Parts: sequence; structure tokens; C-alpha cells
Amino acid sequence: MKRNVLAVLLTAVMTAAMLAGCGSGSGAASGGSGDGGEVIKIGVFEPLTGENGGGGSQEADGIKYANQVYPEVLGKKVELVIVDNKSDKGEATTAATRLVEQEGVVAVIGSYGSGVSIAAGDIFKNAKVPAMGASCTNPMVTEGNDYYFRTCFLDPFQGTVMANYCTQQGFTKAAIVYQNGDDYSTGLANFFKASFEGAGGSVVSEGVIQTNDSDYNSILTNIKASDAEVIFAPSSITVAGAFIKQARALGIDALICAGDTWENEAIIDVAGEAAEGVVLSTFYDENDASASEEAKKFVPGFKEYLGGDAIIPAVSALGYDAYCVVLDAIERAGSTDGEAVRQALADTSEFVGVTGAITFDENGDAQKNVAIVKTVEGGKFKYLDTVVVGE
Amino acid sequence: MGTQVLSVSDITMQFGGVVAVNNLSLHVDEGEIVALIGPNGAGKTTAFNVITGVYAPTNGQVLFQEHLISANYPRGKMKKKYLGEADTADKYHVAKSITPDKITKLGVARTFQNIRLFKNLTVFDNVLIAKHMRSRANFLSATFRLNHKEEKQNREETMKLLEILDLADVKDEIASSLPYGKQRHLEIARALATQPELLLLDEPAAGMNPQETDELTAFIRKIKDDFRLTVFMIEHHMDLVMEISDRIYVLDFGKLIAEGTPGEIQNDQRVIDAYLGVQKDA
Amino acid sequence: MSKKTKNICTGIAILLAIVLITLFDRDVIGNAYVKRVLNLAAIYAIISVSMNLVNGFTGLFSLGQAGFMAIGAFSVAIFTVPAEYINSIFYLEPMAPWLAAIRLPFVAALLVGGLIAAGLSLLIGYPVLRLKSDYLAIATLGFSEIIRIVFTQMQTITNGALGINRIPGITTMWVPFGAAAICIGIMVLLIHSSYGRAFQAIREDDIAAEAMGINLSAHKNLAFAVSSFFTAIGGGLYAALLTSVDPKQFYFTMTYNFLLIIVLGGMGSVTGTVIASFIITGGLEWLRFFDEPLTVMGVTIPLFRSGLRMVVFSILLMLLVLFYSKGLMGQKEFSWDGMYAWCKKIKGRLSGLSKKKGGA
Amino acid sequence: MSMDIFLQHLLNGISVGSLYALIAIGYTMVYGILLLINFAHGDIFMMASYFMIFAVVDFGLPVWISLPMIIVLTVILGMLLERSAYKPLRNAPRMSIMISAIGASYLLENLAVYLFSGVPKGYPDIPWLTKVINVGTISFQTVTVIAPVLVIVILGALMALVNHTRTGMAMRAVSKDFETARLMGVRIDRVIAVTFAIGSGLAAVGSVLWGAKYSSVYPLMGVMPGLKCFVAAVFGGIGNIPGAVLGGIVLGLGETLLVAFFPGLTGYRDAFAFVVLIVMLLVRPNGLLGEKEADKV
Repeated sequence: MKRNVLAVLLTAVMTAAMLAGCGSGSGAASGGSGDGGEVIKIGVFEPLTGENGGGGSQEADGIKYANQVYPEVLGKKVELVIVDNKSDKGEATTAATRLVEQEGVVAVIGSYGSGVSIAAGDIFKNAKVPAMGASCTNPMVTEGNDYYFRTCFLDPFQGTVMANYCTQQGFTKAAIVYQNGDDYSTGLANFFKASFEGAGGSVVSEGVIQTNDSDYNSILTNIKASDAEVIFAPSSITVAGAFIKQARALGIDALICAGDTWENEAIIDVAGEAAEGVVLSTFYDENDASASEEAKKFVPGFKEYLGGDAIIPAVSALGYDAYCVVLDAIERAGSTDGEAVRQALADTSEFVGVTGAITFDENGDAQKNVAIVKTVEGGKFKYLDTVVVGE
Repeated sequence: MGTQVLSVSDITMQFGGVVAVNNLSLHVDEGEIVALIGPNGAGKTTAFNVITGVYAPTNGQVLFQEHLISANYPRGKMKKKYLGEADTADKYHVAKSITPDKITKLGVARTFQNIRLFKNLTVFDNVLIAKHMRSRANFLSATFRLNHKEEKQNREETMKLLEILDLADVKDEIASSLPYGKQRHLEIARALATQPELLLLDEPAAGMNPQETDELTAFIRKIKDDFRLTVFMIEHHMDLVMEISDRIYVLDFGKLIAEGTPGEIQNDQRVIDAYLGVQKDA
Repeated sequence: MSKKTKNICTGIAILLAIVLITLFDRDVIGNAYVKRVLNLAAIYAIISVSMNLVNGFTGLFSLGQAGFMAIGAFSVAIFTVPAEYINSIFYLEPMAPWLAAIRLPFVAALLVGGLIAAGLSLLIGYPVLRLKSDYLAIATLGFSEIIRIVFTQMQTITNGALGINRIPGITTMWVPFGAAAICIGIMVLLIHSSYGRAFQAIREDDIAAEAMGINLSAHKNLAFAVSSFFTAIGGGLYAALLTSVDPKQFYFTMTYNFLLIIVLGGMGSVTGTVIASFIITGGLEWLRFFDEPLTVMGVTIPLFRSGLRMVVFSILLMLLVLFYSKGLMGQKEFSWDGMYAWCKKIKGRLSGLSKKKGGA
Repeated sequence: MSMDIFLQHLLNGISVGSLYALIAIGYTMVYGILLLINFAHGDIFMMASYFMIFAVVDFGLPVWISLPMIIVLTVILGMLLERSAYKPLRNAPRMSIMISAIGASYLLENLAVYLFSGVPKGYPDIPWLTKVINVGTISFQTVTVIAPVLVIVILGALMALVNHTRTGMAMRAVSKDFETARLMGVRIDRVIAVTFAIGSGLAAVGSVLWGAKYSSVYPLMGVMPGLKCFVAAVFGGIGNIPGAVLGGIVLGLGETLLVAFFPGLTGYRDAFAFVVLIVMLLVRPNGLLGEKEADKV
């Protein structure tokens, strides 16, 4: 009897789920297309769970804060519609369709992790909904897609930045470690290798880290044997902390460096003292003296929003900027029509954001040629250098 | 006596240190009903399992008609322990054993001590499945129903078989819902559907009352004649065994201790001892 | 219910389905989001039914669906991605020239993927299918991981971790729904053929099945290969639906989705599986509200935040197995008689309920 | 390859292998008794790591109190899991139990993501485990040496338990023949509970060593070790405790040396375990130390 009741209950819930899914689906389509509504909806397309859940949440925080600071455009309230793409392409495309069709968003911001952005790109393009990437650095995100823009620099640039930095420091022997199956990591490692070798250095050891594996000792021992002076190991934060710690425990004292993902407190939390001296490239530094007024306003405000004195992650700042750029474009377009907003975005020139002035090139990429290099010192991320790369 | 249908020579079956069957040799001739009896744990079912290919024997060989079912004659150090010689002397170690399905295809069908029906399928399907083996259709032609003639014929034959065996009225029942006696019948029906020449019955009367046992006796006789079978069975019901068997083999602790007609076996002291549990020359 | 009534019912149902799909397809009802969810459900139905063919009908516990899907998905991705995009997609290392020279139509690429998957399944099936079913579970799971890892490494063929995008997409709902009808139709025919009966015999009792002359290894391999074939077809459709694939998607936890579907639908029931595919795919979308902050009367309930949906999902799976292990249909199939009886029962219960209420 | 580098690799291999061994014992014992792949075992290991973080970081307890506490907590979790997910299915088809195990594993993972977020947390520093020792050019943490020694001690204790105590005898009886043991008056549920307790306890011990060595804790950390350790258990002969230890160490060494000698194959490291599994099933399905068993007909 108990089972029967449960059975009926389960079936009822499931059927209701099905009906609700479809029912609300057809309902929203008729009323949702953005224009004329009481509010303007902007989609936030971020991984809140899954492999990139950590970074995605930070980026979403920046966007949410920006929404709090600038809650209105064209005299209407801006409503954020946050969907979780779970760092998974299958989920991502459905979530993206949901934003575009179901929620009727005017524009989309995201995503952390380029893979999901690439997967969803065509959906935004076909629906003529402009999308603004905040930290998706893969070249393929915007290429051939007029509707995708981004506020950050690209993988090739980032790889080059670190390679240049290493060459400047006089290193000639580098080891590269990247993460198996991670497009970001693989991309950065390849571009680093190309520039580093181009500048006369040599890559003496290459290692591949397995996702969800915690033991990097064998790769590190190979690196130890190769006498590399510097280790370039772009990887997710899940890997980073443990990697650094194991390297130091093996007695490797080479410089360890990576890309923007490493600017995350979790790494210092995991690696502890071993994290000291690690170098990484990033988009933004909260203590940048030459920063704009906007940035100076942003830093204390956002810290208060987060409630704490933790360092502001670059992706949060980028998320903030992405929101502001989109809002600015809607303002200038004077409407929420997708094509008009896209045109306004493409015309954006020297928009002053937290992470610098933003102008989009023909691909829709922010023309940034400056990267910040940071290091870990005393358990904190410290500004180290600014690297400018000529195009 | 007719030709030998089944010939078992020097079969030994060891599980680790346990010798379940020890140098068993026997034969079953065409048209006979032969019984294999013995106390519990004597190795009867193991012997059946070797004959039907479920186990590969540690030593010895099994022939069905002219087909070699299994043969294994370890050489070298192990040789001393076992009896018999392989036909092919040129090999260091002869081990051959074909899988149960191939043995069934050759014409040996069996039932199981603890009924093994396809429990959640209908009576009809249980029997129809046994026809699959003789089907010439490959999976593609079967999927796209290019074999519908053969399929139709199989269904008709199955129906006929169910009618003969008095199962037609329950053909759409789920097998496990049948009463115990009917399940035994169904198992035999399923075995018959494979068109065997030799039928191995593993305790067909287990759990039956005397009246059911009598019916079973008649039933076995009937199918033996109707289907021109040779029957080799394991049984505990002595009434049944004595009434129906042409010859009887007695197994105790894996060893053959007696062989003969029902009359001879009834009066054999060793058999009596074995059943009563008397310890001889211990 | 007479045969004639049943035929009329079936006819009406099919007609209704066609009309509904046409309406959705033409955007008369619903929108692209609903369409996508339905398409996804149809593709999941193919994969789940093929998983059920092995797990539910043949009684082998296989967990390799994700890997075989990956094969199908990459076959479609590799062979149908337009030549003009190849260079920009393979920007780290160019695609192997011999491969870049082969461009196939969608259907051909699907079939190639299916055949490769079937071939590989035989390769893995041969050693593993002889063993106990738990080994099969872990070995198929391992195999699916091996495929994923190998695909990650084959930079010049699969573009490695970067994956392949700009796969020509599915433009009409008829593609996934038509494919689902054909694939599931073929599997149903197989299940009801004498081979299908042999599969079920193996599930019920493999020793007895072997004693009935069924060659265990040949039949297990056959079921496994057919299942892998259709799983790969489903994977190919999935790739075309997403227009973008990378190996990471096919992490083995993906298989759990299909496991949930067949458990809900009933191990050994095709119609149950199809119904469950739609319920689960729709339900997972619907469950999204679990991930969003819920505010009831001005109070934000702290429980509702991202991640809750998957917790609910896994609890549902557990509850199903523990208390409702037969699923919606058990081993039964949908029939109008069953439907009729069910409606009557529900009606009876409802009237019983209302009577009770009336009494109280 | 120079000698010291080779020794370094060897040391890495043995230490990671010992950790595998600790987890593999849990698998092999549960499988031996219930014929169940406890898919959730790796996730119990993960939860044990989080328990430690909560104890030390959030509650500020000293390590010597936290250690026994998390072992007890993990044991309770393991027994709870058995009670709720496996016991109700004692007479259900094998596939149902396996699905339940997968469900339990998935639930623990998703729960961890929900409760603790996907961001990795640092494992509390336990100085006597993480101290770095330098011998010539070889560097290693104390845990690297402690792990194999601990495994040998635990193996000895377990063998004594299994072979010389009443509980151990009951375990052996249940693993030989479940039904008969039940009829003979062995309290099956108690034996199973003890088995889960031991397995979970060892997973907790493993998690401490693991945490000290790798320091990163995240919800999916148990997945790969879980799968690999099952492979290790199969490799050594499932149901056989020394086999699990042997399998774990061989697998750990194999993985490490694969990377050491064929750096080009590092990308395939995770596939290595599964390839080993398939080859093993092909060549010697009962594992290195496993006995051949005949099916009852």
C-alpha cells in the first residue's frame, strides 16, 4: 500500500513536471520577447555547478553587483535571469535556448569557460540576441559570430604574456603542464609553447594532468629530472593548489606560473605556504593606481557587497564590466531590439570600465593589449608587473 | 541392444581439493531409459553438468553418438593421478569441451534439479524459445520478419507440443505462476522443443507426491515413445526408478559402485550400504 | 476492447502525434525552447531504449552508453562539419588531411558512427561478456572512459579537448522524431523476433538459456552491438542538436541519466522507457526552479540554490530503486487494454476518495 | 633516467599505490560478502575528507581529537549508507542493488556540490605527515613512507581478524555461502554492518593520508580513486584482502612508471587502469590471487 501511494505520488510529480515545463513554455513565448514589457531581462549564462562552478559563481557575483549598482536602463528595471549551464555543453545549449526563447532576454552575459560559450554561440546568433562574454578566452567564441562579444583578452594573448614574462626574466628552459580534456588549459599551453620557443627558449618537459586525478608526482618528477627553470601550468583551480603543493614537496623550486584562473583564493587555501612566489597573468588588479574612477568606486563597493576583505577576483570585475557595456549599448541603441543593441555594442568605443577601456575589434573582442602579472606573497595576490604585447 | 548414444569414460571432476566425480565411466544405449542414483552429494548432478558441458572435466571424455563433447587428458606430472588415454597421442595436453548450447544442438536436452524456467515469460514463449536454436534466420532477417514462414511454423509446432503435453490451456500464463507439477512438465516440454535424441532429466519427480509420481512415470514413458527418445535420469524416488529404468547406475562419493537392472541393484549389498550409510573398510 | 477499437485508438494516437509534432515544428505552439527539450527527449529515448535492450531485456549491466554516444557524436562532428570551417576549428593542429577530405552527408555519418561503435562493442564484449555481470558494469564504464580519454588525445582527428563546433544543426523536429521512430521501431521488431526472445531467456536464466541451445556469447554480443549501434546513432543526433561536441561532455556520469530513465520507465519495457525519457528530460528542465532562489512571501528560502536540482535528481533515483523498482511499466508494454483498465482504476479510486471525503 | 629520479618515481608509485590499497580493501571486503560493487565507496572517502576539514578548520579541534572523530563519523556514514541504500534491497535483483549504489554515489557527490560548492578546499596541515624529508636529491613527505607501513600493519590486523576471530569466521562463512550462513545462525546483517564499518574506517584513514599528500578536497575527488581502486581489487582477485593490497600497489606503481618511462603517454594515464582491467579480465578473470569458483547449477 505504502509503495502504491509513493508510486502514484511519484508519477503525479513527474507528470506535473512535464506539463509544467511545457505549459509555462508556451505561455512565456507569447509574452516574453522583451520589448514592451515592464522590465528588461538580461540573461546570465554561467556555470554555477560542475567543473567550473567556482569561477562561474564569482563571475555571476560581479554581474549581480553591477545590476545592483545600475538597476535601470531606458527607464525600465533590469532583471537578471540567471541560468546554470553546469559547465556542460548539453545543459548549456538547453539553458541558452531557455534564456532566449523562454525568458525572452534582450542580451546575455557569460560564460565562464569557453566551451559552453562556443556551444551556445549559434543559438544566440540565430535568435539575434547579443551575447557578452566576460572571461571566455578561447578565440572560437567570437569568431564568425557577429553577436558574440567579450570584455577580456584571448588565450593566444595570455599564453604570449606569460611566455614574454618568462623570457624577460631570463628563463630558457620551461616545462609545460596542461589538463587533459580542458580546452582552456590546452589552448594556453600551446600558445605559451609557440611564443616561448619563438623567443629562443626551449620546452624541456611536457606533462598532462588528468581531470579528477590528484596525484601529479610522476609528472613533477619528470619535470624535476628535466631541470626546468619555469613551469607553466594553466589549469583549473581544482588542480592548481594540489599541483603547487606537490611540486614544492618534491623539492622543485622552479618558478610556477599560469593564467588567469589561478587568481583565486582557493589556491592559496589549498597550497598554503607552497603558493608563495607563484606567478600568474590576469585581467585586472584592484590596487592599480592608474585605474579609472569607475574602478575606484567599484573596489570598496564590491567588497562590501561580498561582505569581507577578500581579494576581488578578476572574473568578477570582468562580469561587472560586461554588464555595464551591455547596459551602455542598450542605452545608446535606445531600444532592446537585438540588431540595434548588437550594432551599438560593435560601435562601442573607449568605454571606461573597471578593467580598462573597452573597444571591440571586428571579431567582437575587446582590444586589450595589457595584462597584469601577479604573484603570491604573504598569502595574498600582489601586483608584480604589467606586460604589454604588441599586436 | 542398440548403438551407444552416450558414452562417458574416465570422467573425473575436481573442485579445488574436492573430487566430486571420480573416474566415472558409463554408457547409455539407444532407446533405453537409464537411471543414475545415489545418496545426496554423490556427484550425480555434477556428472550431468559435465555431460551437458556446464563444466569441463578435470579428466576423461564424453561422447554423444560420434560427437566428442568433451575430452581432457592432462599429461606430465598430473598423468599418474587419472585413468584413460587420449586418442591423439601427439599432443602434450588434450583439452576440449564444447559449450552447452552446441551440445543441445547435437541433440542432448536436459532439465534441472531446481527448476530453471524463464520465470517471467509465458508458457508459450518458454517453449518457443527452444525453437530459436534451429532457426536459420540471422538477426537482420528475423528483425525484419523475412523469416515469417519459419516463425509461423515454429509457433504451430510449439502449440502442437503444448497440446500433446497438456499445457495448451495455460499457454498464456506466466511460467512462475504455474503449480509446481506443471512447472516440471513445462521444463520437460521446453527440453523436448529442442528436438533432442537424448533427454537428461535431473530429479524430475522431486517434490512430487506418489500420485503425481505415478503420472510422471506414465508421462516419461509416453514421451519416450512419442518422441523416440533415449532417457538418462537422476532420481531419488525408487518406485519410479525401479519401475521405469532399463538399467541403473549407482554413484557414491563420486564413484560408481554398482550397475545393473533394477532387480540386480535392489539386491546389491553395496548399494544398500551406501544408502544406509554403512562405513565399509574405513 | 475489440481489436478494431484498438486499431482506431492507435491510428488516432499516431495521427495526433504527427499533428502535434507539425504544430511544434511550425512554431504554432510552443517555442524553440520547448522544441529543443522535446528533441532532446526523443534522442534520449533512442539511447535509453538501446540501453534497455542490453540492461532490461538481456539482463546485462552495461554502463558504457556515454562512450558509445561519444563515438556517434564525433563521427557526425568529424564527417559533417563543413570544409570551410575545418581550419578555423582545428586551430591548434590541423585536421588530418585524409580525414578532412572525407565529407559525408548526415545520415551516412550517423551510420558510420553506429558501425564503429558496434565494432568496438564487439571488441570489448568478447572478453567481458563471458564474465559475471558486475564485471561488465565496471568494464563498460572503464571502456567509455577510455574512449573519452583517447578522443581527448587524438588532436588531429577529434580536435582533442577543444572539440568540434559548427556542426550543421538539426533544422526540423522530424529528424530526431523520425530517427527515434525508426530506431525504436527496429529495436521493438528485434525484441519481438526469435532473437529478442533469446535475449529475454538469457535475462531470465542464462544457464537454462544455454541449455536450450542459445549461444550465450553470440547473443550477448549481438544485443550489446545492436545497443551500441543505436546509442551511437543517438549520440550523432545529439551532436547535431548541440552543433558542438567535446570529449568532456561524455564523462561517464552522463550514463546515469539514461539509467534513471530506464529505471523509471521499467527495465524491460520499451514504451515505459520512451515515456520516461520525456518525463525525465522535461522534469529536469522543470526542476531548474530548485536552482533558483525561491522567495515565498518576501522570505528567501535558503535551501534553494544552485546544485539542489541534482540533489533532488539523485534522491529521485534512489527512491525509485528502493521503493518503486519496477518503474512505471515494469516489464509490461503499453496497451490500450492496460490503459483502459488503468483509467477505470483511477476513476474508481477518485470516486472512492470523493466518497470518503463526502463521508467525512 | 638517472638512479635518483628512478627511485623518486618508485617512491611515488609505492605511496600512491598504498593509498589505493587502503581504499581497495573496502571494495574487496564488501564485494566478497555482498557481491556488490559499492560505487559509493569513493564518495565516502570524499566525505571523510570534508569531515576532517570541518573538524579542524571550522571547529578548531586539534588533530589528535579530529582523527578518531572523523573515523567514527565515516564509519557511521558507511553503516548508514548500508542501512538505507543496500539493506532494503537484500533480496532484490543484483542490478537493482547496483543501481542503488550508483544512486547513492551520485547523491553524495551532488550533495557535496550543493553543501560545500565545487571550489576545492585545502586539507588541514598535519605536520608529522607533511614534513618534507630530503635524502640526496630525493625529496618526499613523511606520509610517503608512513602509508606503505600503515598498509602492511592494517593488512596484518585484518588478516588476523578474518582468520582468527568469530566475526572473521562469520565473514568468511557469509562470503562462501550467504544462504547457508544465514541458516547456520550467522547474523548476516551484523556481519555486513561490520564489513561496511571496516571498509569505511579504512577509507577514512586513506582520506587522511590522501589529504596530507594531495591537500586538495573537492566533491568529485572520490570518483577516480574509487573506480581505480575497484580495478585494483579486481586485479588482485576480488574478495581477497591481500589481493586488494597487491592490486593497489601494482596499479599505483604501474601508473607512475608509465608516466616515468613513457612521458608521451601521460595523457592516457587514467585509461591505464581500465586497460589493465580489461586485459586482466581477458587473461585471468579471477585476479592475481583469486580462486576459481564454479557456478552452482
